[in-house]
Amino acid sequence: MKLVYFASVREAIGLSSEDRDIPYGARTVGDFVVWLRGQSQGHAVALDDLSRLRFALDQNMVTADALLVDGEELAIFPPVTGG
Amino acid sequence: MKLVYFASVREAIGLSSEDRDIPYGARTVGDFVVWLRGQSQGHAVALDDLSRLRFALDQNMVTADALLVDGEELAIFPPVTGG
Amino acid sequence: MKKVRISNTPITTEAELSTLAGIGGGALSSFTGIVRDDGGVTAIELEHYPSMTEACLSRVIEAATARWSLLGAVVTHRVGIVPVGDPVVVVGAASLHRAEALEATAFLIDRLKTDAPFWKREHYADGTAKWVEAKLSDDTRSERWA
Amino acid sequence: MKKVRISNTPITTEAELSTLAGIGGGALSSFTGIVRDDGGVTAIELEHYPSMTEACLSRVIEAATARWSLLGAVVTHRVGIVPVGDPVVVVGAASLHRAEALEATAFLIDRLKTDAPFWKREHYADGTAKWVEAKLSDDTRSERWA
Repeated sequence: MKLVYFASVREAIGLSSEDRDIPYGARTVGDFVVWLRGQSQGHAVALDDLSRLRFALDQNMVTADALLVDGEELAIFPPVTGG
Repeated sequence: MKLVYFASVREAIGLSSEDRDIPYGARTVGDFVVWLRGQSQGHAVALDDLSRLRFALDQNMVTADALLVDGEELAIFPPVTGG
Repeated sequence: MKKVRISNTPITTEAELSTLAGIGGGALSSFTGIVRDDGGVTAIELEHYPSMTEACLSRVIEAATARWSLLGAVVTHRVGIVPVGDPVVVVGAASLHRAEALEATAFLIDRLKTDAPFWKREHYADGTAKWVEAKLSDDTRSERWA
Repeated sequence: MKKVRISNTPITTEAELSTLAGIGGGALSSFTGIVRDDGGVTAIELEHYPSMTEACLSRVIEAATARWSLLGAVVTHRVGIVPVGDPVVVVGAASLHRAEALEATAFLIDRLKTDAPFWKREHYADGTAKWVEAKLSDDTRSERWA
């Protein structure tokens, strides 16, 4: 799955995007994000607090309990601050 | 007292303004306006219905029961329609 | 910055708001009332009560600045003949944050409609003209700020 | 007329509203968000999620036109570096009568703030930069339209 990161999440991880296979047993967005924490120090810092993260699956805002099935792109970012 | 008229009231009376002494016994704006009805056919038509008129005494909006004392200019007009 | 202007020449939203836009606030809100081609109207004519109008509009602005924390507010109103498509009125408010500017803008136009001594006459293509009747809905909207 | 625009060059309120102003409605309302000199901020930098942003803003406009009778609505948002004093966002709505345009304008900016994938970073005179934190008050304002 393609993972895309924005703003402070992108900076902490040090990547705009990366491709990762969905790990065995990960069914939801939250499962995937918890697993990603183990991938680097940057991931651990960026993804530490699920409640301070927002997610979009194939460009639609979803919550951490959304199922990953058939998703192609998961975006992970802090709460939006436009306008 | 100086009387000033606007919009449909001005048109019906045929005057923008006129000077009239306050008639004996007229204490309120409403008293004065009722008396004015007798001054011409135009006044009668224009001032027929107090509920459809608005008043300003010395450039302050007032109701028909406002006292005339010390007033210098009474404006009589239909409800405003600006904006 | 509080500004009231009565104009007998054409007005534009941008010119009336230019000072507010540069005032340093993060939020600028505006409302422009435009003459509508309503059942054959070609223009409207605006009469007002010159010695009273400006003071009335200033009171509306004072009421807005007393109620909300504003950096500035403007009210500009056309008088005379205004053709279809031209602005009749521009109100605007600037503030640090958006809630104040947005609410003050609605307040300014709602109160102007019921409190300021302007009268509109519609001119039609056939040469006739008709005074516009006041709307009860304007009173209702104005009163919700009481 | 519904228009969404993401711009990486300067925007102005008047240019973004020009189509709405000529649409024939009697009421045109707008909100402009401007970069504020807030504790030494010299500019803000706006990042967004290109493949998602436009669709999000279009959904906000669709929601507004479903809710109010509008003749048109526009949302334009800057991205990239925006210096103090420049507009970041312009939203506008045109309608026959003022209530619809005024309410839709507040709705558009409130929903944009919580629903569209933009992130702001403040740049300071000393060369440092800081991501702006989301405000709970924005969620509250957005939810009142639910």
